[in-house]
Amino acid sequence: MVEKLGAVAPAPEPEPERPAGNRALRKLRRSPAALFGGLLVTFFVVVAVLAPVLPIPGPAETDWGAVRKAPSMAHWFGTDEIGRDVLSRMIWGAQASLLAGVVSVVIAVLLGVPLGVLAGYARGWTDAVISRFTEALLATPFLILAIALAAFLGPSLTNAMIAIGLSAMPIFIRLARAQTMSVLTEDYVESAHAVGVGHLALVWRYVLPNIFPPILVQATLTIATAIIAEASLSFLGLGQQPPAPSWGSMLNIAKNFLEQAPWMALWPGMAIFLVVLGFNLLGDGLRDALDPRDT
Amino acid sequence: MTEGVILETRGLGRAFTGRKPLLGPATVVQAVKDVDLEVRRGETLAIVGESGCGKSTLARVLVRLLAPTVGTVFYEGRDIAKLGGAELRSLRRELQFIFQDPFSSLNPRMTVGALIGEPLKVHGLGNAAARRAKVARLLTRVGLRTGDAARYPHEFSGGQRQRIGIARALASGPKVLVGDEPVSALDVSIQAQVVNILQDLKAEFGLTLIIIAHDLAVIRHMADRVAVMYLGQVVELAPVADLFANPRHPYTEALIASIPLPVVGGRRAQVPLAGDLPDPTDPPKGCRFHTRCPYAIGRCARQVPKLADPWATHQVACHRTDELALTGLTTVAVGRSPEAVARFEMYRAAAAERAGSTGLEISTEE
Amino acid sequence: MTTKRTFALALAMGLGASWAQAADLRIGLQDDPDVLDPDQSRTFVGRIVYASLCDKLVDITPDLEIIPQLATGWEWSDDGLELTMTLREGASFHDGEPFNAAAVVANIDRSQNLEESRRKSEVKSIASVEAVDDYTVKFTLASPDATLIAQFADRSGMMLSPKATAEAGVEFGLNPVCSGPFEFVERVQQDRIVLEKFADYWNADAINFDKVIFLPIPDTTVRLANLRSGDLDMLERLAATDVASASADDGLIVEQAVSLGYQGITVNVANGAGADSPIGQSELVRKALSLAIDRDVINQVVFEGAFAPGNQSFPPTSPWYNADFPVEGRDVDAAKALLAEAGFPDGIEIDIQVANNPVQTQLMQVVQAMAGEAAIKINIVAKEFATLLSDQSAGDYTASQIGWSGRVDPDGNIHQFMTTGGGINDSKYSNPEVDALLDKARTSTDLAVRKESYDAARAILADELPIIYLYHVTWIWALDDKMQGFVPYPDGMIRLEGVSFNE
Amino acid sequence: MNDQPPLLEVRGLSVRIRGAARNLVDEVSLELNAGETLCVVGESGCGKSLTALALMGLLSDPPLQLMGGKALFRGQNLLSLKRHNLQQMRGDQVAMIFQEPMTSLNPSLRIGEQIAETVRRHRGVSTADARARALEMLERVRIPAAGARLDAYPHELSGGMRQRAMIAMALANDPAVLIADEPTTALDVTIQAQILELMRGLLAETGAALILITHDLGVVAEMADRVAVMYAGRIVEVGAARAIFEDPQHPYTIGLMSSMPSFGDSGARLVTIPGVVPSATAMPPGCRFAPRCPFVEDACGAQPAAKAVGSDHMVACVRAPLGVAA
Amino acid sequence: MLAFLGRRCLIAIPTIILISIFVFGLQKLLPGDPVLVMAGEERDPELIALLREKYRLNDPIPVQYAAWVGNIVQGDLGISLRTQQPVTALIAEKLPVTVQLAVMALIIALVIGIPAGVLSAYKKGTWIDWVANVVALSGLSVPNFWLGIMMILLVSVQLGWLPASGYVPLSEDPGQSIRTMLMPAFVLGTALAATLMRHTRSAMLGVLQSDYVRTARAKGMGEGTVLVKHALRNALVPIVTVTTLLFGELLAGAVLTEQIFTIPGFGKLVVDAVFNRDYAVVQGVVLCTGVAFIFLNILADATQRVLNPRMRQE
Repeated sequence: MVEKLGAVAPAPEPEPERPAGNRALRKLRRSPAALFGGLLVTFFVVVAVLAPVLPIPGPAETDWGAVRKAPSMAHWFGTDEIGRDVLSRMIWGAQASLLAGVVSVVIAVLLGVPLGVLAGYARGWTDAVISRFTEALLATPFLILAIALAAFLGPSLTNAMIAIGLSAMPIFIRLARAQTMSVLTEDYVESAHAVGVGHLALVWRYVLPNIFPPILVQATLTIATAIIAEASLSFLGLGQQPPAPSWGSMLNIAKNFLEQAPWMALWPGMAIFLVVLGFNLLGDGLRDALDPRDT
Repeated sequence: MTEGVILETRGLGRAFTGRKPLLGPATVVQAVKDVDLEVRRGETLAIVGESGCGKSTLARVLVRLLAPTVGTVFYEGRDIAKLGGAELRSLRRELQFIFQDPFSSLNPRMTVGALIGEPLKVHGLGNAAARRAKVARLLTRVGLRTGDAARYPHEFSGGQRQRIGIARALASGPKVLVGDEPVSALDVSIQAQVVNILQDLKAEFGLTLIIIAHDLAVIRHMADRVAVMYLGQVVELAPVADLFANPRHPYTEALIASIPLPVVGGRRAQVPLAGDLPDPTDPPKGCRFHTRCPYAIGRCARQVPKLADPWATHQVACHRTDELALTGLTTVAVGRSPEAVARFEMYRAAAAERAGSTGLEISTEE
Repeated sequence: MTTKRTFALALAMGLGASWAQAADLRIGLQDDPDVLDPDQSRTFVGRIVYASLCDKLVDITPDLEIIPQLATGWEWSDDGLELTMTLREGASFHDGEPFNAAAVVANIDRSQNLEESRRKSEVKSIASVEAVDDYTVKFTLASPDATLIAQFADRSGMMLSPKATAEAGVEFGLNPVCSGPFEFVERVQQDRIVLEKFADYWNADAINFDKVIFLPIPDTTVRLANLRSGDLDMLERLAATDVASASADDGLIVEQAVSLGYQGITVNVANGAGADSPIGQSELVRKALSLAIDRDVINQVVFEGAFAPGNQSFPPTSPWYNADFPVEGRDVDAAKALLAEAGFPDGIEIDIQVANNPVQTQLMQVVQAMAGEAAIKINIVAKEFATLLSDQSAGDYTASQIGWSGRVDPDGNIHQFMTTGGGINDSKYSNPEVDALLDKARTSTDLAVRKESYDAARAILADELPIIYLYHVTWIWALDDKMQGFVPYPDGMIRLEGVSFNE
Repeated sequence: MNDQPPLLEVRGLSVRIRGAARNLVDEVSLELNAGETLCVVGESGCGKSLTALALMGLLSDPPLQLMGGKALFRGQNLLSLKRHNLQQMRGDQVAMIFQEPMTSLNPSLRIGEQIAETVRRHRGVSTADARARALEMLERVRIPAAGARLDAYPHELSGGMRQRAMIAMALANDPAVLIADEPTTALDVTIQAQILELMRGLLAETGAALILITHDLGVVAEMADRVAVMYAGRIVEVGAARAIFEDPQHPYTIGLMSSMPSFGDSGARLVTIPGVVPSATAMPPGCRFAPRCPFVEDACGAQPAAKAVGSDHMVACVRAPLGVAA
Repeated sequence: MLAFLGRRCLIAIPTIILISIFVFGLQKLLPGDPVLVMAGEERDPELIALLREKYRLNDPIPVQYAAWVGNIVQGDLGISLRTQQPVTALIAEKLPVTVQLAVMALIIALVIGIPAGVLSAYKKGTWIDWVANVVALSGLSVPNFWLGIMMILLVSVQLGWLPASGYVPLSEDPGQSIRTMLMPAFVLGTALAATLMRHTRSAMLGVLQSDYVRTARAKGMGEGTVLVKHALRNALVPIVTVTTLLFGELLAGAVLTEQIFTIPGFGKLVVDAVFNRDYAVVQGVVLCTGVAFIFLNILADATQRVLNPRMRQE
């Protein structure tokens, strides 16, 4: 009977491939907020990438004759405390801020997710050890931890990124652990056991792909936090070091010239705000788009 | 081991221990207790009972998705708890499981092809091309298109997903298929399609089916034998027609009597059982059913009835079974006019013809 | 934003008005002082508090002349080994203990012998001290020390109540008892230090405030904002870049005094492996760097012209300044020529460490830009100050941007940096000729001899340049215009005698 | 049928997702007479629950949107009541019971309070009186130790007890119409029997009319005076229970009944309805059952009008009455 | 409940030990010789040696750790290397300041966040929801310290409404105390209000979709009753948890705010201590914050149990 059904089945038409992300992408594209967020992020990324080819003065080019000059045709965003073009420094600073955001989150994800998956998968004492470790890290205030680490490693952008990455790691351990545990209770994991799927394959094919969406959302939102954290560290003098610009270090300087040169504080603050807003909007949009409950 | 028995349990029990409080002992639920069961090669055995009776746990213990806390499961004479390595892998190949919820039991991140091909891959059966061919064959067999292999589970309806689950279970060439409420999440019309497929496949592959269900109509339709469970224990085990016609355990009688029948003015469902299921962490002493049993006597509260004569065709665990005359379900006749009967026949014929003309009983969505 | 503003407005109107009281003086400090024990403390702001809290044996004038304070007169023996001081009668400590010769003896003993004393090196030359009578004290020195009197004008000369020091020991700083115009009331770390007028002060008539409250506010902008809003009456270390706007503000008075200290680039010439660099090994390279820098431009760009460009360890305003070596102009070509002469015609690259605070990094970025034009590529290595210091001590640096807060006596600005084995000679510069000149300057009580020695040493140092001096800080105070009588001193202290509100 | 006007008369009720092309509930018309039980039966997604929610004014808008129709109850159109009037109506004259007794009770309020608050709301009685009424209701739904259960939280009750509490709550103000949406689906079969029995008894006592939404033909057969069969948002067949069960006319009704495994013919292949229910976004034009109907013909491309095929029996099918011809 | 608390406290012990190791490790992590900083400008070698000895910096690290833990158990967190004040006294002095800041910020956050979240969830999809979300996201996206600077510039410098910085103890002059703390509390509270609003919104959205809210409406309850008695009451469970945890974050988040507004609290204490290499203070403060955070966590769980009848009995 079934053979017969198979035998006379109509020649199947090749269906166009539709990856799972498609639906999420479509939903994302329908959300104006997420689109705006994506646009903001893209704008800053493009600007940062194009920095070397844009017709702007070098970020370290000084003009002793134009110290702390208000925005003008020559210097659209004004000049800074030693006569550098603020627009140029903003554009080059975008590199530092975005890099700091992305790299530190990559560090946090690469360290945190395996640990979290391990804890959630292995349970028992492995979980206990990792969980206590995570709790202890979480209980140490983020900024203090980052300050201490940045101070330990020496003030530089790279070290700030490491410090922020390490500080953000527990978020991902927790999330990955919780998500892993929740995935493991899913029927399809039991189904994998029934079929005889091994541990590694289970983690690789079942756990990781299924915890990916919440991790992605969290990563996007953490990039936003990390950018602020980098700015905070730079603001305390522990991030990007001069003469290389970053928005946080520009603010660090600018706070000394609030009255004489408010534009020096205005632009970097605005830029941080906008790019962080962009990531937050994007993260929110992603969360909504990837939420399976809301189809 | 008895000839013809493929799966057998002896004194099987499975307990779940809750988190231990700081003071006092942890709560323990005996989800399955003292189950002795033989499953015969080629039969369809149904395990029936209400929620919390332990039937799903029993199903999982049977295929080693859960380890028993006491007792043994023998598959073809071998204790499955003692299997390792190649033997365990072959057990996994031969004992397969179908899940209740077709929405949550398929990994949403894998294509249908990958899902169905996974058991083959895991067990190293065939190369990639052979696996692809096998997946295509399985898909058509459960009434889906070969092109569906590239799609993801969420693109399918519930019935279609259950077919995917069945194809996946069949991929490794199992001998025993355990279905945990395989059709209860489906609408009636879709349920019928899946029931038909399961029956066809069973016949074609010579499978042994163990179906967990609470829907007595489906069980009546599919099963050869039925085991009725109450609070973790099998209280009655009998061939299906015998069980429905002549239940010998009061609980079975109550279950059957509770079924609302689709007949207007027919028998009204009875309310033979008062009260709720007792707290499973503190089950009644003696016969676990005695607190709700309309026929209970003093002895029932003290003495645990044994499932008498494990080799008989109709087994029952009740002290009073011989004294009671219990009511079963007699034939159910819908009072339809001849025109109506003819209409039903016409429908049957037209539906069959239509299935034949398209080559498919089921057309895919959209 | 609008909602926030309305919200703030509503609350602001609902709450009380300013709370400052008439005779309370509120002074904004840049830092929170460390422990308030003159024998143990080490911060500049601590000294500002002591100026009101603890009297010294002697004081200075704005022109750096030594004048009496608790000592009314002093006399050197001819060999310069004995110093006899006459003490003020009728002065007493805040706890009522009388000030007398015995107290001086006890104080010198504490400075020399308290384990944690940070004053030991300052009073090292004193071999013994004795009370000749109640109000006469005699110091006997192991060797002549021209700097001693100047030390008595600072923390080494501060007199603490012997009873309090005996009782509190090392913890004296938690509740300091001195003899200054104000006595200690309370301290909340990082928040405020409250002093109250000492009724029995010997010069109480010159004191016009009931209370002085020191409030550490590190952010210069915030400090200024507090002054403008009336929450402060005065502040120290106004940012140079705020001078223009503060001066333009009718409600504010700005006062300035060039400091005693300097800022420069210390080059590692012999301190371990770090010295192995072109700039460490070649004085030509150091000279080239010095020539590449336009000190006037630095002063204009970074400090809006408020500071003093510098090229030696004494500021131009100092009597010890060597006018033969005026601050030279920038000469990029000469710098390049020197580099070529030193064997680096294609330029060199130098790592210079700098404390990661905004002003110093800004300074170094300007230096970096200037040096770059002379083919000297500077890599700025920003470090936290604590790290910078330990790396500098350990010789783990090539060059280091660091300064010195300055001392009243010229010796303090040069001897320990430039002599072989000098306490803070982190460049490990060593030149016997310089050693001899500076030793001579420190032991002679003859001002002419001293000046001559310093001038000679300067001539050598101008060639060898272990430290490339850049500028001298100007202390800038901003005061509410109701303040009157404030006198700026080059030591940056705030002396409240004669200062008052003008209502 | 009697000659009195129906207690509740629904005409042309339509619901759709905002912005969607077609209605999820399409032109549904129903009549409910005083004291009778009307069962609305259909498979998941057929719109039976939405119909009930629309009548109660409980559609979550957005995303759902009432597209039209009226529901006359005692001279008032329920669908156009002002919010205030609707609130006065709900729980008083028209009450509702939901499917999930687990989630339909507020987990943080005691059972007694949940019943009493609706009494206070609609009868304006004192707290003590409302509590007394709550106790009375718990006793009427035969909850053992009702006095103690007044102060229980929902999680402390079993599923069956919770559904009894829901019923007590719904009937607390003696409504004229009770709408029950799959009230026993989440329950075990023995408990279902208890609840159905209880409902039958209470309806007889109070004389309330019941709209029972279910997918279970067995429950329908037990409870219904009249039956409406829904498919894909439309009513395809409506009539007296006996007519529907014994003389079904719509191919869908026939298919649905055929697909049920019966207790007679063990092992035989089941008759099925081919294909699947159309999704909300892909409703076929014309007869919505046409793509799955074995009797489909060209005329099915147009929306079929409801035809009377008996005294109280209407079918929306162009082939009706379905005879052996054609 | 007691058993629950007991178990949670037991679990907290290893975590606290780990924190103490982290905290102690900080000392070894921080580069730069504290003694050099302590010794003053002259850096007298003799004095340096003496200080090393005095603060046991020459001992092996495990010995130092053991001594430190030994003292802590006796309630002695050591002495500030900078001002010689006992760390416990410093903490006792600073804690009320930061707690006042945090409480005020929390009140601002609650007053703004919860109503906004409720309204936004109730009006989901409308312009009110949209505006609330945009404002909340902006609140999350604006760097705290920048907002602080801008507010000082605007409110204090330009408008002169509020003091730019400083701190007046509540006991001394309540009005002035609140006035000085208002701006920092607001700056600190913005991000928190945003977080709270988003949590409230999502909790309310979940609850508003729940069957029992539908039941309440079906009973004819008024929208106000539905919103507050049925929805918010249940949504409060996660909100209270979040709030308790946020309070922990607040303590930590005060770091930059205190820095900018020169508020002599925990955050400023610890940052200054890090930069001054005042180990004893860093260790003491971070340990206290960590322990407080853990107990806040426990408190959050306990509150959740109290609020949620399902979790109340054990």
